Amino acid sequence: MARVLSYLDAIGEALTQEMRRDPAVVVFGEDNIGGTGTNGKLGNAWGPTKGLHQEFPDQIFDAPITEAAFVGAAVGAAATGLRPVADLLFVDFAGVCFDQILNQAAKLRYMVGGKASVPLVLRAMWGTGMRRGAQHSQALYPIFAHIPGLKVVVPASPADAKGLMITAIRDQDPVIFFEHKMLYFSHGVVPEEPYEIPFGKARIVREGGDCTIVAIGRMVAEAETAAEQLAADGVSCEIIDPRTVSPLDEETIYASVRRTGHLVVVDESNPRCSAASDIGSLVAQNVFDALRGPVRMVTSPHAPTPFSPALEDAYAPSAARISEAVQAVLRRAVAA
Amino acid sequence: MARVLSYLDAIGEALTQEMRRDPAVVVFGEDNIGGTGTNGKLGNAWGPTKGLHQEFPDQIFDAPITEAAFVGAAVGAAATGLRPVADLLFVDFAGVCFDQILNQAAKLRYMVGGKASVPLVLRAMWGTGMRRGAQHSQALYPIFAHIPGLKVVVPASPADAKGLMITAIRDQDPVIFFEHKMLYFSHGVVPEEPYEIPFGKARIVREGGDCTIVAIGRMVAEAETAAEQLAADGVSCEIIDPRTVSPLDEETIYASVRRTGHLVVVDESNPRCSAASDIGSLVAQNVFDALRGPVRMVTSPHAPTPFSPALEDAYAPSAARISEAVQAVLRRAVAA
Amino acid sequence: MTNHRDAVAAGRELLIEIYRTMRTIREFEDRVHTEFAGEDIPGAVHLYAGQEAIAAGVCSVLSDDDYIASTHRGHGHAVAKGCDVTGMMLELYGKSGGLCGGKGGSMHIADFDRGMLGANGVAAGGVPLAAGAALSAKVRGTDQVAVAFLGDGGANQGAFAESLVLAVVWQLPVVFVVEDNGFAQATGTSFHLAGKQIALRGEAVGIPSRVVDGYDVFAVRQAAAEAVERARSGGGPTLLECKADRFYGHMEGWDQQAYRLESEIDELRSSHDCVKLFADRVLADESLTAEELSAVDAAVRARIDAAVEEARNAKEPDISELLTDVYASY
Amino acid sequence: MTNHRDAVAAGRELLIEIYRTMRTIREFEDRVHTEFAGEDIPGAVHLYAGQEAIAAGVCSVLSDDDYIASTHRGHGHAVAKGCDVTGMMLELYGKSGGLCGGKGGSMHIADFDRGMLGANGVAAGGVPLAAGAALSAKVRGTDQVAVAFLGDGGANQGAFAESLVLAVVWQLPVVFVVEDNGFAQATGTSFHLAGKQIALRGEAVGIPSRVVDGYDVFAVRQAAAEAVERARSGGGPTLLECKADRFYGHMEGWDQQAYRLESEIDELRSSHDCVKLFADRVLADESLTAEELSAVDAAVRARIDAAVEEARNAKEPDISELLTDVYASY
Ligand SMILES: Cc1ncc(C[n+]2csc(CCOP(=O)(O)OP(=O)(O)O)c2C)c(N)n1
Ligand SMILES: Cc1ncc(C[n+]2csc(CCOP(=O)(O)OP(=O)(O)O)c2C)c(N)n1
Ligand SMILES: [Mg+2]
Ligand SMILES: [Mg+2]
Repeated sequence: MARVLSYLDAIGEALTQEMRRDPAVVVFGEDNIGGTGTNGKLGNAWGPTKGLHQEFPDQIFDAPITEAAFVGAAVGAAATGLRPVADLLFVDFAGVCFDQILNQAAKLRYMVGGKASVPLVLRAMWGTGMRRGAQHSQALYPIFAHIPGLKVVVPASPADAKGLMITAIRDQDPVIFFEHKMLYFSHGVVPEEPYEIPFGKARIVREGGDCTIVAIGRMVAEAETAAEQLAADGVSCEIIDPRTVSPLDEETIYASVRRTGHLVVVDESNPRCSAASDIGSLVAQNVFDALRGPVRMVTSPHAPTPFSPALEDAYAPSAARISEAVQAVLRRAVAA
Repeated sequence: MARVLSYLDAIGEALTQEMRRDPAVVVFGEDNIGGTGTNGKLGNAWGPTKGLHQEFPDQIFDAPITEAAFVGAAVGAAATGLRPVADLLFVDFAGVCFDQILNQAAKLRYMVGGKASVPLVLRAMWGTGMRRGAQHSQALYPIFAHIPGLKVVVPASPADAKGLMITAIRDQDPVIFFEHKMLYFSHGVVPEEPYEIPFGKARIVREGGDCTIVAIGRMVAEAETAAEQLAADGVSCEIIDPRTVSPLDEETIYASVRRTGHLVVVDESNPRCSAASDIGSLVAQNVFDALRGPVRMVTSPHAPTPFSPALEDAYAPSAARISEAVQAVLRRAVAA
Repeated sequence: MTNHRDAVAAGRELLIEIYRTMRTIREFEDRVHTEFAGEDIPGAVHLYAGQEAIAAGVCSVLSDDDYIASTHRGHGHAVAKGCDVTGMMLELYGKSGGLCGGKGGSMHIADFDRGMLGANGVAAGGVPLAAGAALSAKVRGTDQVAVAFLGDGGANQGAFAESLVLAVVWQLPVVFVVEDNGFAQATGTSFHLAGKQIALRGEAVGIPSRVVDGYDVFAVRQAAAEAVERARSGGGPTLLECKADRFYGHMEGWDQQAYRLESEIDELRSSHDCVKLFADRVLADESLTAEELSAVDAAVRARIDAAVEEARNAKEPDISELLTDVYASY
Repeated sequence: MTNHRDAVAAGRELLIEIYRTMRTIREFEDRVHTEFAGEDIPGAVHLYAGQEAIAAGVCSVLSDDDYIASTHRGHGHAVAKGCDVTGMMLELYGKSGGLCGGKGGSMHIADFDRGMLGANGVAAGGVPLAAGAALSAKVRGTDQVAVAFLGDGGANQGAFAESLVLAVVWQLPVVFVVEDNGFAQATGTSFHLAGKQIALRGEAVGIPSRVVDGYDVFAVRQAAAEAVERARSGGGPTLLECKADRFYGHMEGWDQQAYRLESEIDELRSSHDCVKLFADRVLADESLTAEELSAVDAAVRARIDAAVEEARNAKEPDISELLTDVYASY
């Protein structure tokens, strides 16, 4: 019988299975065990590492609030035989250790002419919706996708979260693993045995012939809602979840646009130099002839994330805005 | 008589005139004076601040290698009455103080509901060509353009460098000011009196009717060389230098593409989620109907910058690659 | 407890003000705790209850135009620096009329008119900002002083270490107030500080540094007065390491404090309640009367009641606010 | 100078090895200085001449499979850790066959087979990497040790401060070697360290820390031996602050050292040349002969000559290398 797991537990299971398989897999971050140095109970971790210290006391540890040091240590450890999974908590905190990501992790293999590799995973919670304000709600994957040497993974479902995490741990390059905070308690069927989902292979979430929607992370579900509504109006959308923003599965996107002639990209990040603009421009460069109308990008605005629920609810793309975009794109094509 | 100045001296002149005008303008960074704490001569600064300490002993100071602290201090000082110009040296070092840029400088005004502003300038040297290797040659402006709240200025000529620096200092928002290391000793006519060049107003470097080339920073000169060669073949290119990547003068680009029907974007940065992809996708979204063929992006490859001169020379876009791109775009349009 | 002759000498008015500040913080936090449980307050809320003597003691020696930069656990600092509690409460509720128009929330409460440069969502993220405000005061030639609050956990951040260096090299009028409350989330200081005092880190770079009993508002006030005087008179930075544990968990709705023994919390609340300690003392030495304290209690309660009431009934910010206060190119 | 009975007792072979290391670094750097002036060498080159005793002393107590992480001024560390000087020279010239295939250059020289994890273009950027290599050794259960080299200027970086904390909290087998050469670019330590020793920063977080005469290879070796022994035996991190000024400017072709008095440099070269000091001493106490030293000199010179010759004549890397060693999605 198909087993249902939360996105959070799916990640935890991936970590467990990989630590069990390979003692070189180590996991650390602030409160990754939780309670170290207190008189109370150990194991007050939050997120996917909760409880793992019992089975893996030598592979999982708490870190002081020293991201530059422990992310850098992950780089050094990765280059000398371990496969560290470091936890940033919120991706926003990449700010305090960005040099170690940008200049050390990403570049080491290239700078030393391939004589070392950096098989590390950096876990990072992202996204809007939890009323966390401007410094705890960012997407930021476009920034990491811009940086050569990094791989950027943005799973949208529990099954993908598990399979992509296993691939990330086994990969030879530094991987930034984006966990959407609003997906943690979403559920889905997740196979029990370990499995890999290859990087750079998109998932076709829904097939359709009128318009291609590329959606990332939490936006996949919004796109599905929009597609349902549009289907009722007789518009058939194809939804593609790239799964990994870098590498990007260009071919699956191109093939779809060749069929539909229309592209809407839905990206929770800010608009400028975004994943949406990246995909939009690639299509405009490489499958221009298939386009029967303008590409359309649906993103958050060029503004920090507001705290107020009323404002935050209007910030990220919604099913309604996606529907509108698809309709605008198609209306225009008919008019033309 | 028109006065000729280097790009470097043009920036120095802007700093001088603004410090003279307003005692709230302060300038600091590592070796911004140079020689502090030594027995030798003071004034061993490098770059545009050389010599300025003599006129402005109370407005310019050396900082220890504490970018997170002094860039953060620039934020705090800007929010409380000063107009700091902080010097990062190489933009690559943004890594060690990225939190202060991403989460503090960029977001403060928004987070506090407009009750404060952050009028600071962060000077940053960028670009390839000086055989500095992977950690001293990056472009990175796409990363800053992605971040709401920041303004991103990339002057391509001495006159622009001066006028844009003056505007940057007088602006109420944090400005990242990109100085291309290979342009420092380029010369051009620069007016002596202080003047502002508005943000978000592109410069039409050359008019032409066959293809629009948007080029940034050092790439403007490469585009000009390419345009010369192409003109000899009867191809007339319009070159647009956006001057500021954020805000971006979309209208000037759109107007040009409406005339030419073709777009090539030349961007020294890495390709993914880049300024090139940003501009390419905006055109594909907003002036699609004017396009008579695919947009084309000419960038550095998705790889760190190699040290070896032989490799580095093949890394950034060149006049030859720009010509090729224009020709490919036009050839395709003819064939179609 | 310290000798508090100075405080007493300063007179009833000051004592009452200090009490009012501490009581206001406590009442604000207790009430936010309740309202949060009722799911009225959105977002991430970190309560300061238990540490009131630190904010109250430090801010009691600051003027309105001095600066403070705060942390994610910032309500106490904001109250002590004179921010309006109704504006704060509105902000916590994300409502129009909040101190930041609802755009900031608990983690970004600020009031520049009161020199409160903002709570901060990044550990030690505000410390360099305080250094910058101090630089600003120095360059502008005022005698303003800036205080950087941070936690024991935040003290392990590079930005703090660098700010210490910058402050001493530039001789900035800044006071670093490290609040050691025993924990960084669920991690204990005995682990993450490896048994060492943070004050040593100040001393190591040449900054006069002291460890202070953070339950004792008089001790904090005395140490802060010296530090602020040093800063104002051009003597450069000081570091104060104030020790006082928090009453609640790290973050509302997040932890059950399983990492603490229940007896630890009981003992904390019964023997180390800085508000009670203050009251006991001023009553014992008869510098204030029970009536005076009750009057403050009642006034504070009414003020917080009114703030909650107003916050509940306030309007949401207008959607157009989404795109104000930022340059939006599209 | 320290008592060097231990070194002498270790015998001629060790003494000759130490001398060879120091002489190789000096010859390499002097020659690079000349070649750079001739504009044969591209890029940014920071010379280590003057500080040889530090790299040589520290690395003399390391095994091949111990790790070091280095700085922008990394040639000395690389030589001392056993990197091939021809491979290094080819790398400086950006040629095929260089230690990093020409992709790294002077600022990124690395040789993982020798435990040399790389020079680094970011001040203190390599320090966390060394902590990570130490973690790796600890988790894998080997007795390997990691050394982080950094400069006085780099010691002001947050990444260094955080690494000290991480190393002590995790009890990592790592040694921090801070080389105080008096300057960070043109800025003097008397300004940027505010007159304090960096060793105090180690002590402040609980790391045994010592100031060492960096001109005296025996002193360095002794201090390093203790530190490495502590690390190997599970005793955790150590910090060594080694003092020795550089002979050349900050970066080749960049500065005329106007920030130093000429007399300072003269005095440095005449009285604080660690290679001369070593030679004087081993000759004075007759532990080595002048002939032995000359033989080393000649061999070293020939080796460097050959390296330069080979580097000049080597091929440029093939253009296809541009896109290797990185995942390129397009
Ligand atoms: C740079 C950074 N890393 C991690 C976090 C997540 N975080 C929020 S509060 C906290 C603990 C802070 O501890 P401390 O500084 O002692 O303050 P306290 O909560 O005890 O007041 C952590 C780790 C953060 N906000 N910023
Ligand atoms: C984070 C960072 N900031 C600035 C620089 C520019 N820079 C290169 S070397 C240097 C001075 C370093 O001084 P120190 O650490 O004492 O090393 P030394 O050059 O004296 O060996 C500076 C400021 C850098 N490389 N990295
Ligand atoms: Mg704490
Ligand atoms: Mg130095």
